[in-house]
Amino acid sequence: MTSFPWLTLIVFFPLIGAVLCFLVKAESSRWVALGFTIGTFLLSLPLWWLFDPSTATMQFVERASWISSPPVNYSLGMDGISFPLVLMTTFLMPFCVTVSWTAIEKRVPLFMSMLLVMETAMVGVFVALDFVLFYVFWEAMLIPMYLLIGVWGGPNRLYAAIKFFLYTLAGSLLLLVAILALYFQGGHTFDILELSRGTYGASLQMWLFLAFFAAFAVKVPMFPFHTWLPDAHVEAPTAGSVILASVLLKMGTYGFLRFTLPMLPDATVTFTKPMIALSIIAIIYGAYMALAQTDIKKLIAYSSVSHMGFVTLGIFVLNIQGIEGAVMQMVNHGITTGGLFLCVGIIYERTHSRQIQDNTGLAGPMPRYAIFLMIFALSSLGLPGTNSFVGEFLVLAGTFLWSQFATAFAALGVILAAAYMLWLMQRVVFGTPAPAHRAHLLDLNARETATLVPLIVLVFVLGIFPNPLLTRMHASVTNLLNGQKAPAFATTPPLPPLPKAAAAMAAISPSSSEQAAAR
Amino acid sequence: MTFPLQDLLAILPELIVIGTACLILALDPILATDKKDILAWLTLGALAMCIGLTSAHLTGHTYAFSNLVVIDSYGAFWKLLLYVVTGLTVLLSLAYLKAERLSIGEYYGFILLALAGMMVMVSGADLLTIYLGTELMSLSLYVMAGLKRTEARSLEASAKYFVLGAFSSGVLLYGISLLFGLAGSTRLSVIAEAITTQGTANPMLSLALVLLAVGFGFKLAVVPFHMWTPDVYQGAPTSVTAFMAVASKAASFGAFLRVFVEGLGGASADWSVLFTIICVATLALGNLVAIVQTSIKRMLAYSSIAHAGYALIGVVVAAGHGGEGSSSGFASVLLYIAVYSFMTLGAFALVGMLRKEGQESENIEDYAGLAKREPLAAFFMLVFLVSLAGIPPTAGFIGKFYIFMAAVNGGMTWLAVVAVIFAAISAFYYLRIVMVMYMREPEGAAASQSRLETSPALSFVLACALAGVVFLGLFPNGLWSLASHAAPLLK
Amino acid sequence: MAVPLSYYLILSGFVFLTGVVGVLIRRNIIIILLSVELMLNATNINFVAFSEYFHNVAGQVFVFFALTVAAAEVAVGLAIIIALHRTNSSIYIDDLNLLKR
Amino acid sequence: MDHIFFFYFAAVIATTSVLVVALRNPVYSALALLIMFFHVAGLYVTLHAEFLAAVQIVVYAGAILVLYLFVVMLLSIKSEERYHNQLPVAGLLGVMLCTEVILLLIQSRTASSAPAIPADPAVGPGNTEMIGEALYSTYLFPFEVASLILLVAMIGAIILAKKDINERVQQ
Amino acid sequence: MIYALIPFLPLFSFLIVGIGEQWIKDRAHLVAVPAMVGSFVLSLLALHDVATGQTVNVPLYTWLTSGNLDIHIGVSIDRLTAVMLILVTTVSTLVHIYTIGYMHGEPGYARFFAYIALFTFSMLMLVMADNLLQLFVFWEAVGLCSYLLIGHWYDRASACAAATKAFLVNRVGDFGFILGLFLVWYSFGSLDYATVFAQAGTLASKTTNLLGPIGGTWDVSVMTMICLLLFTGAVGKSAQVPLHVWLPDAMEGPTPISALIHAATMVTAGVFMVARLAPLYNLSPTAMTVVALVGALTMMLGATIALTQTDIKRVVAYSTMSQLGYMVMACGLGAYSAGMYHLLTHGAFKALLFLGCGSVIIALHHEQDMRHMGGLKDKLPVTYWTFLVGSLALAGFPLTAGFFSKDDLLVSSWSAGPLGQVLTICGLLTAGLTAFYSFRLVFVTFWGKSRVDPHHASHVHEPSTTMTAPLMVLAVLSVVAGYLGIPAFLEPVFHGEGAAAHHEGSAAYSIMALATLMGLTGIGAAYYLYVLNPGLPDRLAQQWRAAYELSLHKWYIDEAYDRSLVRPTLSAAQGLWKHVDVAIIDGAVNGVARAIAWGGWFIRLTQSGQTQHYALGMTLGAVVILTVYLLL
Repeated sequence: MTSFPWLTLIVFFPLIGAVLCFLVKAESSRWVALGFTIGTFLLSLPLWWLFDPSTATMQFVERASWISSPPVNYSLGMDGISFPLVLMTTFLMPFCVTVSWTAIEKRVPLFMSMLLVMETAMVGVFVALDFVLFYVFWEAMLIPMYLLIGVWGGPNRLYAAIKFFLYTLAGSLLLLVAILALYFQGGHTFDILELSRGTYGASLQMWLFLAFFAAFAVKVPMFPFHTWLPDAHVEAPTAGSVILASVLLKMGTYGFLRFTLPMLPDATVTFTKPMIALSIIAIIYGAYMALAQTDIKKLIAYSSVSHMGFVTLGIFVLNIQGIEGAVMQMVNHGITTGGLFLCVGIIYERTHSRQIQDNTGLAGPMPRYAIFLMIFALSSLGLPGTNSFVGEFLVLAGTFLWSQFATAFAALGVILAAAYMLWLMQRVVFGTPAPAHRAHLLDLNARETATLVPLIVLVFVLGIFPNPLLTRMHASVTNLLNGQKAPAFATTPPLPPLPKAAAAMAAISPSSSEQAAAR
Repeated sequence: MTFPLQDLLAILPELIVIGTACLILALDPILATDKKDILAWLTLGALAMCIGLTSAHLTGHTYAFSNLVVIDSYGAFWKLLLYVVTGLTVLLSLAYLKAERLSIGEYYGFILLALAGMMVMVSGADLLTIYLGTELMSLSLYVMAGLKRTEARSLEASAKYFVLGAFSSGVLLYGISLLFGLAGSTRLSVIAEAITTQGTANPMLSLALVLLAVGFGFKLAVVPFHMWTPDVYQGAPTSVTAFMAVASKAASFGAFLRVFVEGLGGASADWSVLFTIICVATLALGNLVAIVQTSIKRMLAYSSIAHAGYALIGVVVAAGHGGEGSSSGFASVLLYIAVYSFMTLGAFALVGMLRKEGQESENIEDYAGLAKREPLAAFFMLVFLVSLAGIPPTAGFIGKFYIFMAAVNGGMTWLAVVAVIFAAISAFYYLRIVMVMYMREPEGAAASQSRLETSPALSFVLACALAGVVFLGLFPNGLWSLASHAAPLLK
Repeated sequence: MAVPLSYYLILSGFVFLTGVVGVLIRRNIIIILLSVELMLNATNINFVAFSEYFHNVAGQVFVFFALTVAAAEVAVGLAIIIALHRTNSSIYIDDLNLLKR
Repeated sequence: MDHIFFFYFAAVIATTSVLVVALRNPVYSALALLIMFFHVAGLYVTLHAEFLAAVQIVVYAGAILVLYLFVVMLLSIKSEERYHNQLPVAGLLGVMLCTEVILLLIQSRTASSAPAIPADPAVGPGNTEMIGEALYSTYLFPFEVASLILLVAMIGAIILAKKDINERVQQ
Repeated sequence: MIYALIPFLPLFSFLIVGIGEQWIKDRAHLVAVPAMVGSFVLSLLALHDVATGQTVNVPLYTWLTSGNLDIHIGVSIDRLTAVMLILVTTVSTLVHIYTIGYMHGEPGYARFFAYIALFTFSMLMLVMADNLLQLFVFWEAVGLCSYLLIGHWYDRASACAAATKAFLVNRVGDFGFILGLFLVWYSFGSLDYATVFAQAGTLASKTTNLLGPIGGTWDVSVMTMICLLLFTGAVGKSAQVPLHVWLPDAMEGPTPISALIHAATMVTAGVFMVARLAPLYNLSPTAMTVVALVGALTMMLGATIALTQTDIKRVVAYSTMSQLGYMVMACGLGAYSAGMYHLLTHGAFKALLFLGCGSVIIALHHEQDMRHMGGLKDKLPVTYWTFLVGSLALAGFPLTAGFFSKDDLLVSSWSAGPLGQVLTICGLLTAGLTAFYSFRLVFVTFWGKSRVDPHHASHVHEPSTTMTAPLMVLAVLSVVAGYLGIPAFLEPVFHGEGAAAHHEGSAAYSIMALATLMGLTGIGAAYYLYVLNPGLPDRLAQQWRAAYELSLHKWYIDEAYDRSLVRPTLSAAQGLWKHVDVAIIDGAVNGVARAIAWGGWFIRLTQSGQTQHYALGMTLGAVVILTVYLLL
């Protein structure tokens, strides 16, 4: 506990920058945005050390009354689940600014200020401890994102922007109703922690689950609510794609972790099978979609569907490996896919095409770029040693405890990921450049290198030393699983200690354990 | 027979408004054409005094003039809201009339007379006063709608408004006559008593309910009594449209709730069903038809229809809930209308002042690329539209929040779900304007591009509306406590 | 009272609905206003009948005010008709269709 | 006796009201309305509302209707060659409404007695003096509002109907 | 602790060369080679330590913990690891040196060094792993290096396709590997070798119902499941049937890579893994049988295809595949030490053969087709002689290392029961084929008339010393390795559980004789066909058209995969995207939007502008409500 209002500072610091962007000269607004995003990151950096990994309680808590009736509080806090996401968000934002440095030419102050507003809203979502406050932040990012896509996006941006907006809005409005229903059933409070402590009737939980699902599944996006994603990703400017892929999608899965699991444990257990089925479908289906694409951004967008499928899979297998893997995967996907989108943005600035056939043979003229792109691609396909492997491995391990067959299907996604990513690399990095674009293919300049290198470093740091991050989430995840409502999650038997390996065999599959019981 | 001084003191705000109105009507012929601004400032002065006086009535509950008028916190809430929106409308008109080169001093007089009518409506304790207030307001608005009388569309709006208004007030009056027959008096408290003693199984009551619903439904512009709205809103001068959409709707809600809660509260089981149907129909129609509009004024008209639907949710829920809980339901309606007023007024203010070649440009297409030409105006419009769509952190969200809260609390979660679905649909047409402003390049020659004709008065109006929308979105406590103190209680 | 109240009610109801139908089917705005007068008169019959029935002056007072309002409406309405006739040279209400959809 | 008067008045009122709506020539419609006004006034007399009967004739027949006729003449309005084309639907609705309203009305109950309203002295209706006193005492406030309505109507009519005033300031 | 440097020296070399690629350029070997040599020296020290009975364990750090999943990264060396270390560091060092000459002047010179340093690091970490996950991590890492190195000449479309193919096929294998890994963790609660091996016995008789989730019954031994799943990984990595298809294509990479990765080290990882996990495999006879059969099949398939290939590197590649089949077969028959022995000798002579090919290719300016060679033995004497040594070893010519190891292998197999005996016979037949195709290669390439492109023919000359020196070292090793007593050194690792080789005197000698005979027959046949009657092979090919085509087209397996897997997958992806994602799912979304807009448009028609329609609407509303009231 600290009395210093870290979180308020992190949340609202970018907002100052957002206003400032309009007050300075248009050219300087880039520097303002860069300064404020870096400043926010520096502000959030001390949390890495200040964060106490041994406790599951919320840390850096701040609380003030916002609306007196009904009691809505301005309360912020952070635990092991939100902590990595906040740091990831603040970490990524400076790169969104730098990658837009020359790519965005018109209405620069507005663009930069929208980025900063987004940052406030995104961090706010992750640290809000009041459901209404959460919802406010959750919705507040819609408009800036809408503008980011619609004003600075590609040729079909209007359609994509409105689709994104309406799709997510429709889901989240149902969430609002669910929040209100929870308020009246959960002791007249919007406090997330208190609501998590409450118990609710079975049918109420079912309905609430569906409402939560509507909001979160659209955001994730889970199959079959994913079709806004390729459009939005493809049309958004690079920074927008990065924010979308890296942070916005995580808010859906964060919602599952923060709300669905603790508040609706019984419904969660009831819906486990369909949720896992949807996740696995998303993994494989997204990969298949990616295989069929000729547009690089669209390919990466569909790969996000696949990767986010791992996250939801990890969440709903309801064991520690699965959930920790899911959180890891959230961070990793943010970094890796963020990096991929940055790379696409950089090449788009040169060739003004996102088609694979226009961007071939980059290894020759742009060796450094090719290496970076390759690293992100390898990370994306879950190569050991890179960050994504850790998440996917843990998720699959967790899934294995739930069902071996599910794991086999999910692991198919890993093969397919290699297929579409490597095929993309084969076509984009290798080969010979398209003659029409040959002259534009200059290798990365200092700014672009500086944009990508930190991400690359993080790819490897998290891949090789994931434990510092994992240890910071142990307590929270354990608490999530063994909280006050532990019995609900007892469906997957924890692994027995070693000397009882024989007993473990009885539990190797549901059926054999039944047989064992029958005997 | 003399009246105690306190009766006159109780209606002092009304007296000031009426007095100022008469003063303006008298001054108008005397003043030179270029000095007519004085009339506007006079109006604002009167409003400022009224605000001060009415604020003193935020608590308490007194009757005046043989129980025909009630001075209570409920009326005070509406009156304060009406002062504010009237004041903003006056400022807007100051700019608008100049831009349209209309020089009609009586205009301000009519605004004040309409305001007086509204004040009578919301503080009437007797159907007679409420009826007369309604008529005073309506007649003023008929005239104001036709003010651009050389323009066919303005006159057409006026004529349509008048014909349908007269028709609906005939229906309303017939309903009142039946209630009189039922209770032997038009006093709301007596009617309530009669309903309690006679029960609700009286066909005459049902008939009266339906007729009153038609009459008030017309004023509130709810489906299926809404059809005048788009035509009239489109044809009337924009400042008048703003006044109609905001003040008239607020006052009508005020009177409507007064009549149905204080007078017909005993039959709330009957009329809440009736208004549930109307509410859903209103939500559906308002939002669906708004999607296909090409005129922004018509779009805003449909939007205001839809918003009446949202407000009705609160009414329906409170009526269905009854007892203590009804108060918070009605409070959500009060809050919603207040919030609605700010954002709608802001939007209309911008629409009215955006001109192309000296003409009002009301086609949505005319907004193409506005964000480039007028970034600030586009930003203001953005905020108002976002608020209308109910997206946090604007006041529109707070309004919807309380309405949905009431719905869920009242056990009508399904209605809340219906409402959110339509809220999502509504986002489409609000965002379409944003899209046109921000994401489209203007087509055609640069000369024909629309621009905002600014003036200090307009800037002030916009700033106030924006401040209202943002401030209420961030700090709704004050307004909510005001609304919940003022909200009527269904016994 | 010799004549039952319901007789008056039925009479007024009939007149009222005749007025309503008149509003719906006549194209001339003046006739529409006349139809509205029918509606108002029906109301007045109601009020006076109830007033008699209750021995209560309030109903008659209401009629008085309704009459005043009717007069005021007529004044405004006819002014609008004149203005309309000036711009449109028509007083048929179905010619008013600049504003639609 | 009362019944005879009632049925006479009712029959004429009903007939003329239908004529108002049905006659194509506006002048005839107005005249039918005039006849109706007189008979309504007669009905008022049977209901002991002599004051209102007088007002009915003076205001309605004398002022309002004359105004109508004046406008009809002024604008030299021809008779309507056809009704609005929604006549069948409207007629059907009218009949339905009529049935429903009458069904409802004849089942209705009214208050068993007049409620005691302190401000109203319990006097028999039809007393012109009483109405006058009520208007200027109990109903002073509505009276003032009504006067404002008339003010609005007056000025509004002037504003709307005045022809030649050039409202464009700088043209 | 110092042994941690064995892998990390190459890693440092990679980091320095890789990051400083722009500045280092042609000086890359100045960093890479000393690092490798250091690593090699340390490996020798480690071998010495291990030989004296110590096992080395250097825990490095905890990689991740999550619940009871607890993974550490560390370095551990026992006898098996030690010999692998020697193999890897030796070959790697020699390849480093060879590369100086081979890649001289190439634009990707430094990059190439970086990659092979990274590969060496990964391979060393792989063999030194003390748990399955570390094994898996570096298993994939060597795959990555293989991918990068195959695609080294990135502007060559075939190289890029080969690289992708290699990675993907390996991914398929790794799919099974990781599932097996999870099953191990699930069953034992740990992934550490020590813990798992200690507990292995408890699992021996456990079964699981595979069809449980769908209601069927199919009880399978858990241990068999584990072994087979893990073996899938080995199948991919060691190019066993049916996942062998990537290896021949991998020859698109620079030749030193073929020597290092695709002959001596990486491809043997599968064999290494099976040997490493011998305690598990021993518990599952079913899995063992499968392993043996897969090995034998690969062995024969590779040999038959190698007979007709004309690309010099592809012949060697298929030979590699065939030899890997031998090793896997041996492991499957329990002859782990024999398999490992053959692995080591094969590492030496196959690296030699590849590097020899490299010399030829460089000398002929990147000509790889044997039909454009011939008569090179005078122009490239060093290459020829060393190549001949390698070929003899491959053919199992007596007194070469290949002879000892293959003999050991076959003898051990023979003693492994009836299956072993059948497979031994297959092995003997394959030995004949091996001798035939390896000498076909020698004769066609080095003997006879020169068919070299006249443009290059004049300046064909022996490459620089940096390239010939490794050849000579390897040639020596190809002979010497047979006399070092490797099987005996390895035997303690497998606790003698493998077949007791060398002890069934008469059978052993007869097999030795038979193998030698087969080898000599093969060499003789090659001599007859390609030296004495050069026209005969073509006539035979005409005569045995079907068999020839089958062999030439690699049994049409690539084509079969293309038609049955690759194309259906891609067209399914296209179809799903166009007909499901765009048409149905997105169509539904847009359809809802369109329906709403249509609804708005439709209702809008009521707004006719006719005032009386509006009044009618109001009336209608009232009528409807009244009717409802009346009816209720």
